[in-house]
Order: sequence, then structure tokens, then C-alpha cells
Amino acid sequence: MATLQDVSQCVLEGDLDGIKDLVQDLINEGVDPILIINEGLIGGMNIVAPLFKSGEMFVPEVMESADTMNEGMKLVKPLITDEDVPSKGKIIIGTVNGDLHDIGKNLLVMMLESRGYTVIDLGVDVKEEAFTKAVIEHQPNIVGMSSLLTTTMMKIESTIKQLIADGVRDQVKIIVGGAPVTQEFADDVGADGYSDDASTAVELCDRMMEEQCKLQELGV
Amino acid sequence: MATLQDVSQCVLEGDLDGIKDLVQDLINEGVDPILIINEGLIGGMNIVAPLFKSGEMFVPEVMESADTMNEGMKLVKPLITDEDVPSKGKIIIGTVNGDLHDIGKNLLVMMLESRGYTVIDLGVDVKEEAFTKAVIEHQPNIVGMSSLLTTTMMKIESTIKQLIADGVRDQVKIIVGGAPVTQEFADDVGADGYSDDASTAVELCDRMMEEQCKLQELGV
Amino acid sequence: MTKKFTELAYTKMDDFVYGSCPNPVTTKSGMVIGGGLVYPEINFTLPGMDINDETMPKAATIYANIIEGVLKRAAELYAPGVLVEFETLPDFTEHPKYGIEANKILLEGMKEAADKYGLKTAIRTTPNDLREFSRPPVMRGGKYWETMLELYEQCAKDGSDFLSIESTGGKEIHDSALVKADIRLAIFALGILGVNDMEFLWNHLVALSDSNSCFAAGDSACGFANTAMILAEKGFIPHVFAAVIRVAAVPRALVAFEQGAVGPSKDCAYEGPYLKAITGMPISMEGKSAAGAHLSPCGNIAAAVADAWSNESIQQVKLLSDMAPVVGMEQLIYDIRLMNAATEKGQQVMFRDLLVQSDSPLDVQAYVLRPDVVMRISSELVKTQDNFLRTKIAAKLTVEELKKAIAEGKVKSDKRDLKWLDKMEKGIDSIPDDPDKFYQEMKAVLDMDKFIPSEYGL
Amino acid sequence: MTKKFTELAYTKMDDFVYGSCPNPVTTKSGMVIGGGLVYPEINFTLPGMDINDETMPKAATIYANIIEGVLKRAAELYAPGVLVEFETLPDFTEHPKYGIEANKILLEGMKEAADKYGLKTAIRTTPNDLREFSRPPVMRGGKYWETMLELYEQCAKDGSDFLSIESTGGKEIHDSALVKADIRLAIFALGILGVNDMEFLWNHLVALSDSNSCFAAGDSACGFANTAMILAEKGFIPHVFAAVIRVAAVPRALVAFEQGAVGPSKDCAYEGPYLKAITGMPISMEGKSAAGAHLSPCGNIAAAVADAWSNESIQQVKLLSDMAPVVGMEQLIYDIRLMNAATEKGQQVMFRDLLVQSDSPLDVQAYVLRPDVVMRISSELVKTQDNFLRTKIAAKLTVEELKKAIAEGKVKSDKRDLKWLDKMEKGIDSIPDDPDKFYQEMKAVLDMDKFIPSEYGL
Ligand code: B12
Ligand code: B12
Repeated sequence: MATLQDVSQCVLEGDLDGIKDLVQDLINEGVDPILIINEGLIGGMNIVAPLFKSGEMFVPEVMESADTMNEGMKLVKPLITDEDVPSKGKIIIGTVNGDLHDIGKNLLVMMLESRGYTVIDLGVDVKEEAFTKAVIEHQPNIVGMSSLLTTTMMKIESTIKQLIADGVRDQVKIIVGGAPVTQEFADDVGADGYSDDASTAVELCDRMMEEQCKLQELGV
Repeated sequence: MATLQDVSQCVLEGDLDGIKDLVQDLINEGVDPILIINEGLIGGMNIVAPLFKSGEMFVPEVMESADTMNEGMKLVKPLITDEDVPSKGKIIIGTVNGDLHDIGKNLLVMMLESRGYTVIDLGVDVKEEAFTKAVIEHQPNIVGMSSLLTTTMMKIESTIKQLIADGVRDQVKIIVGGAPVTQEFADDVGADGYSDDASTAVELCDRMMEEQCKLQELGV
Repeated sequence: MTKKFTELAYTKMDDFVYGSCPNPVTTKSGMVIGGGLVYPEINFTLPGMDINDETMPKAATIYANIIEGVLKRAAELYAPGVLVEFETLPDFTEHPKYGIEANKILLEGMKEAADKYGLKTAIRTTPNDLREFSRPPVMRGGKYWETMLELYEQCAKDGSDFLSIESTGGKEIHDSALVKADIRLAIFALGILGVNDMEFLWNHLVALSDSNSCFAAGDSACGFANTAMILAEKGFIPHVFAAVIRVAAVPRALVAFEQGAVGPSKDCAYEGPYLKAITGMPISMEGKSAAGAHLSPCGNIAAAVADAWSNESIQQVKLLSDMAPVVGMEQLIYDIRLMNAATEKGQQVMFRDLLVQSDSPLDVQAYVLRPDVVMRISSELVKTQDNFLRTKIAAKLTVEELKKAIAEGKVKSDKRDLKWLDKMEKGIDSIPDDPDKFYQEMKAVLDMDKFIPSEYGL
Repeated sequence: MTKKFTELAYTKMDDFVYGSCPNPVTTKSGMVIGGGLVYPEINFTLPGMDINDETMPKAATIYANIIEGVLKRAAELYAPGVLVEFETLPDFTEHPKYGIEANKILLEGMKEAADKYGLKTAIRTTPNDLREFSRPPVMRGGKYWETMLELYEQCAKDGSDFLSIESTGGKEIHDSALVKADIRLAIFALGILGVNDMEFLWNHLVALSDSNSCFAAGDSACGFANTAMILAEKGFIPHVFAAVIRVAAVPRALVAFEQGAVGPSKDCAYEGPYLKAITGMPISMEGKSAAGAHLSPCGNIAAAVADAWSNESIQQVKLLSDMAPVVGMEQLIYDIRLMNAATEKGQQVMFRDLLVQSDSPLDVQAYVLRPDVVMRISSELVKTQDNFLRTKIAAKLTVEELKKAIAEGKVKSDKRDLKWLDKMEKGIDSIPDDPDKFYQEMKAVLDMDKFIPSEYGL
């Protein structure tokens, strides 16, 4: 008899072949799909995350785990309504105007997705207006901008200005990162958060979402 | 028969023993004391300055030249009124609060004096209020602040704030320098000029004084 | 009309050493790169700022200050000569007038230093590969391609000594190979897409250089193997994977030389030692003195057979002593002084071996830069002229070398390394020798939104 | 009860080499400094900020980040151990609670690195000399003296391994000696004021170290000879003058060891090789990898007989790769890897000679750090126990060495150098051997507003 722990173990091991049977077993046993997701599938990724942060797991392994989780999800999702699919929050991410550096951003996307966020990846060389457009279209909680060049870091500033001009700045939290970016720079240009690696970036988003929840509870 | 050129040559060579006779000769010949100063003594220093800037003269040699000039001055000064003693301007200089680095500032003082400025050296570890006090007392054209430590560079800012609070900021131009200081920092804290070495600092002061003169001519 | 490299450029290991090579290159100022002395190659970049018509005067001043500062320090420290690299930021290629202006400013600064100090200098101009601004990248025409060529041509005419690029053909596919540590995909990206693009690109760059009396110097697998190195350094992918990618990137870089490039190869091309072993042409390398640009596990060994020694690049920011590029220049000069002092005493081989010994037992990426490993693998690579097959063989041989070295305790390894080596070995062995066949196989897994086959002659 | 150094610590030139010395020092964590390996000594400082109760939490976080970052990189690069220096900024000494807190944060970071990576570390705590905040300086009592001792004592109790200082006794006079290039005044400042203050100061610091089970490590003529070096580097004073000041500063630094210090001497004490030759105790040095802190003409040769190799200090600012101290750590480790690799192969003497050869013909300040020059001059210095006379002799012998070297073409020289050497020779020869007599002579030219004779036992 499969257990929730088997599922999370399977995710941890990135065992893409094994996950279907395990999840199907649990579904057949009548286990609450939400529980399968939260304690089994995402539960597995919750073990993965600290292992990745401490250097005990590589990105390709994390990706396998994430793929495994997603494979499991495919079976469970049809059983619940869209609103019930747990998402920690919605995040839009892109590398700024003029900048083609991709990999840091991609890792961030992967880590966020694997920790339960819904992520919309706008790609690289994302113009200022494209950020606004995406905010209006997707109504995210958080907007992330990556910049790897000293000559594109100012595009973070111009993008924030654009969001302000377009009246959508206050709807979102803004996080920024990349080689030349620092906490001070983030503060200077009016971003809400900065992080120098993907793992702590996820923690940063978690904190932001918590705050947002608290504010909502307070009815603010 | 001594010439003005002999005097300036003597200053250039830092020939402390020879200068008195030369200057006395010129005085005896009835040469205008102001001319002796401007074309002979200061004239000599005007040759020294570019040689120093290009690395062909050492500081101790410049100091000897300056001493020689001053020795000559002693003979000429009694012959003219105080107002006629040419001074390019009055400058107050100090190393800021908490900072004991001395030498950069001292070199600046020396270079400025030898180029015809009247310099009041407030020393090191100069508190914010002491700058104000000195401005009120000496009514300088320019205030210079030196800071060599990242933890005292902020004292440049606090000193400028103090000068503003005490209502004397607008009477002076402010120049700043020292290892951690940059043009950007100077701009940020509202200084009027920055330089990273003594020779260009003199040129900076020259430009500032010229501007001031122009403004005065315009009656501003 | 392309050159074929069918045998190694060296017969004796002791000749394979920094500072000299069988085919040195002489610059306009008379520096002989690969002629005995190692030269510093100084690199720099702008601090945080926007680039547009309004800010260009400021950028111009910054470049003027940089070149003045670094060459002054070089002269004060009696550098035997200085290689300057102008690696453009994207705005300077997209708007060739900016790039041309900056390049001219550097050339002027070099002239001034020659007049003032008698300092010999040469400049490498490295526009960034603009073609990837189209998504998917358009490699063989279009406005980005034209614009890029415009910059190259004018800089060559204005007096640049060397033309380089960190070209990115195939990177759009290689990126995901990296994060998945997927060796089959990586070999496809390097050995088919990369190689095909290099042929096209360097054919043009060599022609352009020839007709403007400057040298085509070489390319770098920066977007491939250095990205891998950085990811490994951050603990994101296995070090063994990055080491294999490094060597698998050699055949791709070699294409530039087949097309007529003469070196010195790009500083960030850590595959340089292989290029030197095979072509006998000079190489530029970067290591510990480039730590301000990126950390690396090859700080010393990178210098073992280098002919120019670079700091990769650092922003014009003020450190406590001086501006960062001046600091970089000082560090490079002391490094090369030491290397050249050993040469003067006839101890260059011994010194090379210390550079090697100090790093190679500690990281697999350093290990694959060992001159003996380089020679062994290179001697196999020259046996075939098919660059796809070379890529596959390079990867395979590297896996074998590393397995052996780990088994013999010659290099430190992570407990997970063997698993990954096995995995890679399986992957490599499953690749057919025929590139067309491989492409057909790969079609099933390739994300066709990401690249345009015809842009790679496929 | 003071130690006397009456003969050299070495009989063979080949033993006088980096990494090892007759009297190594073992840290609490088991690092043996001078026991064979060269260790990196990492230094760092705060970026631009005010220090007060409000900003201290931020400063604390910065120190915590620094120590975490540098030790992580050290572990990744397999450093054999790391010496950490905490050199206080004035606010951290003036308010000992700040200094104590920062020191503790570093100790904690070291402990964490030991637990996490098994990395061996030790810390040198170097409060700045607060006594010069009184003008004229009050050296032997008063609030600044008390405050400084308070910081020393608590840091020692908290677990610091080494205590150091860059003491400034006599600097108030030496400063003008420097800008005037006045050798008589300089010798007065170093050989009478400096020496007298060192006796007083190090007597206290050694006692304090002994009773808190830590080591008194040594002082530096930073305020004297390094200021001279910087001024010479900027072209403000003759290089030969700076070279003579360097060696004339040796007897002053030696006093710390007479009083019981055991090394490693301070990184910025380029007079270290002389101290090592005379005392046989380990020394720390800095050179090319400290270029971010100050430029120098001794980038390689400084390492020739070093037991710890330092970056002097750099602000916590972000470079393109990582924070500047992490970059510094990486560079130091590659430098020492190379040195230690040579030792492992038994080639340390040869490597030392390359370090020497690469710099010493190019600058007189590098020339006076040649091991043979060091030995020759040191062997004369140990013949007298009078530190004033030693100072005079040191200056005189250096002038002679340099004249000879220049005449023989062994070192590059400026056309103005010989004039200055003659001038210095005359000045030195005019100094009587008796310090009291000299003091009486000097009274005529001394600016008595600047220093208080009784604070120097005069
Ligand atoms: C690999 C690389 C490339 C590859 C890019 C591959 C790719 N698909 O992305 C290639 C070769 C194509 C490339 C090209 C160029 N590059 Co590049 N590149 C690098 C390098 C070596 C590593 C970057 C990297 O991928 N790191 C690995 C990832 C995992 O780390 P990361 O990007 O820092 O991201 C992490 C964090 O920063 C953070 N993060 C990142 N984004 C975000 C966003 C948010 C919201 C948050 C919270 C966190 C976060 O989380 C990530 C994961 O931990 C850097 C060196 C460096 N020090 O960064 C130079 C570097 C950035 N490149 C540089 C340059 C100059 C260029 C070129 C202009 C070179 C040229 N002339 O051809 C071109 C420009 C291309 C363009 N138009 O953008 C310079 C920039 C100098 C400057 N002035 O700023 C650097 C610093 C190298 C150097 N020192 O010279 N480059
Ligand atoms: C010599 C020196 C000392 C001497 C000072 C001797 C003296 N009488 O001044 C001594 C040993 C006493 C000393 C002490 C300390 N120092 Co100190 N010192 C230096 C050093 C090596 C050189 C400074 C110098 O004299 N340069 C020569 C002169 C000619 O150049 P300059 O000062 O830059 O001045 C020129 C220009 O900047 C400009 N300029 C200067 N001021 C101004 C002002 C204006 C208005 C203008 C226009 C231009 C201008 O013109 C000048 C002439 O060209 C610097 C290193 C460096 N990179 O600067 C460290 C340095 C400044 N010191 C440093 C430190 C940490 C200290 C101490 C705290 C060390 C300690 N723990 O004991 C103490 C602090 C003392 C205090 N309370 O202030 C650090 C600062 C780090 C930081 N966080 O900022 C530095 C950068 C060294 C380092 N990398 O670690 N120091």
C-alpha cells in the first residue's frame, strides 16, 4: 500500500517512471487529492529545496524531481477544481530590455515552480511595456527582473518607472537580481526585494506572500 | 644685474640662500614689488607646478621652491599694503571628524599655498562645527575636506549639512577628496568639486575662483 | 580552402609551455605574441549606466580614463607590452557608431602611451554576437548580422589589431542541455549547431580581417563551457559535466582556425590549451587575476601554456587603491613578470608544471587542462577532420580520462561524480557517428521553437 | 627581561624561504604558521557608512556576510587554513563594544566554518592606534590608551589568536620628514620616538597576551614606510628615499619581538623579511594580491619569504563575480597554492628566487627586500643592541647597497636617484651615534607643538 511518504520519496528521487503508480494507488485508496498534492508531491519538493540550497542536489536532479512532481500532478489535477490547485502565488519573470542572459533567470523560474508558484516566464530582452502588459494580463503577485549587465541594470529602473506610469506598480511586489545588482541598487530604484541566488529568492517570495496574506487578513 | 627671470629660476631651483640677494637687487633697482611677486616669485612657482604634475619634480623639491618663494616674499611684503599682496583666494582645509589621515591633505595645502592661495589648515579630525566656525571666522572662498576612510566619508556629508544648518553653505565652494571619495559621491552629498590629486585640485580651485570672479563682474 | 589540422603542433612536451608557440603573431606595434614573453591582456567594462546619445559622452570619458589609467600603470611597472581588449557591451554593437567611437578612443589612448612612455600595445576588438537578439536567432543575415559586420569593418579600418567574438550559435539549445546536464543535447548544440555556425561566421570574419590588414584572432565557448563552469562553481551542475563540456567545446573553437584565424584565441576560451596543441598558434587565457569577473577552479593552471594573460573584465569602479582596471593591470603584470622571469632562467617548464600541479589534483575542470591530458586528447582529435565526430570523441575521451584519474586518486572528486560520468558515457555512446543520423534522432526532443535549422545549414 | 637578537636566525640562505622558519607559531586550531605551508591572511573592511548605535546592526550583518563568504570560498578551494585579520576602523576601537561585537561575529563565523567544512582558521585582532587622536599624541595613559586596552583585553578573552597593531609613535614627526625627504628627521622619528614608544607599548601588549593565552604577533611601520612607499608610487618622493625608510624602520619593528612578540608580523610590514632573518619568527606579507588596497612596486618579491600572504584589505563591495573580499580570498589561495606546490616538490628556493628576480631589478624598494640584501644588512644590525644606532646603521647600509647596485646596473634607477642617495648619505653621516646628543641637536628643528617628549620617555 502506497503512502504519502512514498510519493514524496519518489519525487525526491526524481523517479519519473514510478510516480504514476504510486499516485494512482493513493487516488484509488481515496486519499484526498489536495493531500496528495500538498503532502506527497509538494511535500517531496519541500525536501528537495533545502538539499539544493545546501549543495547536496544538482539542478538537473531538482528538475527531475520537479518533472516527477508534475507527472503526479497530471493525475490529480482532473480530480479537483482549478481554484483548488494549490499555488503559492503568481510570479512574472523576465530578463530586462537589451539583456540576453538567460540561465540565472531560468533557474529561478524552475526553483519557484518547483516550490509551488505559478510562474510566467517572459523570456529575455523584455521591453518595459511588455512587463506592464503582462502584469495587466496575468495579475501576478510578484514581478521579477533579472539583469546581468551594468548597462542593462538601469532598465530595471526604467521598467519600474514604466509600471508606475501605467498605474500597476502598486498591485505587485517587485524583486530583482543578477550579477551587477545589489541590495542597495534594489533599494535605490524602488524594488521590494533582492536576492543573489535562486534558493533565497524563493524564501524571499515566501516572505512576501505571507505578508500579503497577513495584510489581506487584516483587510488592508 | 638681477632680472625677474633670475628670481623665478632661483625659486625653481629652491635656492634658499640665493633668493635674498636677487630680490634685494630688484628692489634696489626700483622694480615694482608687485611685479617681483607676480612675475618673479609666483612666476617661479608657475614653472614648478607643471613639472610637479608631470612627475619631474618631487614634493620636497616643490617645498624648497615654496620656501624660497616665501623667503623672497618676506623682503617684498613690507613694501606693499596687505591688500596688494596677491592671493588667488582663501581656502580652508581639514581632514574630517574621526579621520587622522594627514599627508594627502598636507600636500594639498602645500600645493595650494605655493600656487598663491591663502590656506588655513584646520588639521585632522575636524568636527563639523569647527568647519562652520572657521568659515565664519575666515570667510574663505573655498572649503576643502579630506576623508580617507569609508567610515568617515559620511562625515563629509554631515559637515555639509552642518554648514547648511548654520547658514554658511552658500558663501563657499566645497571641494572634497581622499581614497574612498569619488566624483559620484561628491555629487551625491552636494559638494561642488572633487579631485583625486593635489595638482588637479589646484586647477579645480583655479576654475572655481575664475567663475566667482566672472559672477562678481556680472554683479551676481 | 580551409586549413586541416591533421597532427599536433608539438612533438615535445617541454616545448608546450606558456609564452611561446610554433606560430607566433606579430602586432602592428611589434609585440610578438607567442614569441617568448607572456603579455598582459587588459579588459574592462562600464559601471552601471544607460547607454544613449545623452550618456555617450560620459561613457567616452570613462573609456578614455580607463585606457589612460591602465597604460600609465603598465608603463610604471615596465610591462613588455599590453594587449587591450575592447569587448563591446550590446549597445555598442547595436549602435555601431558608439562602438566605433569607443574603439577609437582606446586606439588614441594607446597612441598616447606609445608617445609618452614608449609602451607597445595592441588591441583586440570583440563585438558581442548580436544575432541572438532575434529569437529564435537569425544567424546568416538580417539587420543584426549586418550591424555587427559594420562595427567589425570600421574598427578594423581604424586600426584594430585583432578581431574576436564570443559567438553563440547553438547556445539557444545548449542552455537547456546545461541545466539538465544532458550530454547528448550538449553535443548536438556544440558539434552540429555550433560547428556549422562557426564555419559560416569565421569564413566571413577571416575575409574581413584579411581585407583590412588585421588578424582574425579566435572565438570562445564562453556561452557554453564557461556557463557550465560558473554553474558548477555555484554547485548547480556536476563539476565533471562542466569538465566534459570544456573539452567537447574544443572542435567548435577549432573551426575558427580552420577558417584562417591565427590567434591569440579569446581569453575566456579555457579550451585554449587544446587549440594551441593542435594549431601551434598563440592563446590568451584568464585565471586567478580574472576573479573579479568570475570565480574559477583553474586559477593557476589556466596560465600553464598561455601566451597572453587576461583579467577577463572588471567595471570602472574605485577600489581603495585605484580604479579596478588599474588594479587588474597591476596584478596581471606581476603574474607575467613571474612567468617571464622563469623563462629567462630557462625554468619555464618547471614553472609550468607548478602551475599545473597546484590546481590539477583539486578539480576535474583543472585536470582536463593538464598539458599531458591536453596532448593525449588532442592527438586523438586530429585523427578525424569531421568536427561533429571530434566533438563526440572529445567528450568520450574526457569521460575516460576523468574516470581513470579519479580511480587512480589523481584528482579530487565528489562522491556523485562517478554516477554522472557513467551517465554521460552512456549518453555519448548512444550517439551515432553520422551527424545527419544524429540530427534525425534528436528531432524528437528538440524544441523547434527555439532554433531555426536553416540558419545552421540544416 | 627583553630578548636580545645578537645573531641571525639563519646560517644558510637556502633555509631563508617562504612558508617555514625556525620558530613557527601554532594557532588554537592547529595551523602551524611558519611550519612549511604559506597560509592566506584575509582582510576586509566596511563600505562607505557611518558607525553608530543605529547602524551597528547593519555593520554586524556586513561582517557576518563577509566572514561567511570568504570562508566558504576558502573551503571550496581547499585552503589549508585561513588567517583572518580584523583590523578595526577607528569607531570600533573608540567604542570597544562595537569592536568586541564585530570580533565575536568573526569568531562565530570561523567556528561555523570549522563545523561545516572542517576548515582551520585563526584570527588576528588589530585595533587601530587610538592614541594619536590626542594632538599632540598622548602615548602612555589617558582615555584613548585605556579604551584601546579594553578592546584588546576583551578580544583576547573572547578567543583571538593574535594581537597586532600598526602603532604610530613618532609618526607626528615622521610625516614632515617624509614630505621633506629629510633623513635626519626620519631617523629621529623612527629610531628615537618610534623605538621608545614600541618598548612601552609592546611591553604592555605582550603582558596582556600572555595573561589571556593569545599571541602578541607584531607591529608594522605602515604609518612610516608604507606612507613613504605610497608617496613614492605617486611620484611625490624619490623611490630611493622610500627604500631607505623601509630598512630604517626595521629596528623599530624589531622592538616588538624584543619585548616578546612571536609573529606572524603584520601583513603590511614590508620590513618583515628583516624581522624573519633576525628573529626566525614567522611573518605575514602582502603584495600583488593587495593591489586593491594600494599599488606597490613589490608585488612578487614581497612573497619571497612570507609565511602568511595577505590582501591587506578591501571593502565589501560587489564586483561582477562576487563580493570583493571573496575575490581577494580566491586570489590569495591561488598564490599560496603555487608557492606550496613548489615546496612540495622541493623547489621552494627556486621559486623564491623567481619571486625575487621578477621584481628586484625594477625598483629600489623591491631591491632592498632581496633575501641576500636582507641577510647582509641584518647581519650588521644584530651587532649592536642599541635600537637608535641600529636605525642609523640600517639607513646607512641601505644607501650603500643601493649606490652599489645602481652602479653595477643591478636595479633600475631614476636619474635623480644618485643625487638623493648622496644627500641622504650626508644627512646620515652627520648624525651622532649617541641618541641623547642627537636629540639635543634636533631640538633646534623639531616642532615642539607636535609631540610631547615625556610621552616618549625623553
Ligand atoms: C554565461 C555568461 C554569458 C553567456 C550567457 C548564457 C546564457 N544563456 O545566459 C553568454 C556567453 C552568451 C554571455 C554573453 C554576454 N555577456 Co555574459 N556572462 C556570463 C557569465 C560568465 C555567467 C552568467 C551566468 O549564467 N551565471 C550563472 C547563473 C546561475 O547565475 P546568475 O545569472 O548570477 O543568476 C543567479 C543570481 O544572480 C540570481 N538571479 C538572477 N536573476 C535574478 C532575478 C531575480 C528577480 C532574483 C531574485 C534573483 C536573480 O539567481 C540566479 C540563480 O542563483 C557572467 C559572469 C558573471 N559574473 O555573472 C558574464 C557577464 C554577465 N557577461 C558579460 C558580458 C560583457 C557579456 C557580453 C556583452 C559579452 C560579449 N561582448 O559578447 C554578452 C552580452 C549578451 C547580451 N546581450 O546580454 C559581463 C558583463 C559586464 C558588464 N559590464 O556588466 C559578465 C559580468 C562577464 C564579465 N566579467 O565580463 N554571457
Ligand atoms: C598612509 C596610511 C595610513 C597612515 C597615515 C599617515 C598619515 N600621517 O596620514 C597610518 C598608518 C597612520 C594609517 C592609519 C590608519 N589607516 Co590608513 N592608510 C594609509 C594609506 C596606505 C595611504 C594614505 C596616504 O597617505 N596616501 C598618500 C596621499 C598623498 O594620498 P591621498 O591621501 O589619497 O591624498 C591625495 C588625493 O586623495 C587627494 N586628496 C586627499 N584629500 C583631499 C581633499 C580634497 C579637498 C581634494 C580636492 C583632494 C584630496 O590629493 C592628495 C594628494 O594627491 C591608505 C591606502 C590608500 N589606498 O589610500 C590607507 C587607508 C586609507 N587606511 C586605512 C585604515 C583602515 C587605517 C586605520 C584604521 C588602520 C588601523 N586599523 O590602524 C588607521 C586609521 C587612523 C585614523 N583614525 O584615521 C584603510 C581604509 C579602509 C577603509 N575602510 O576606508 C586604507 C585604505 C588602507 C587599506 N586598504 O586598508 N593609515
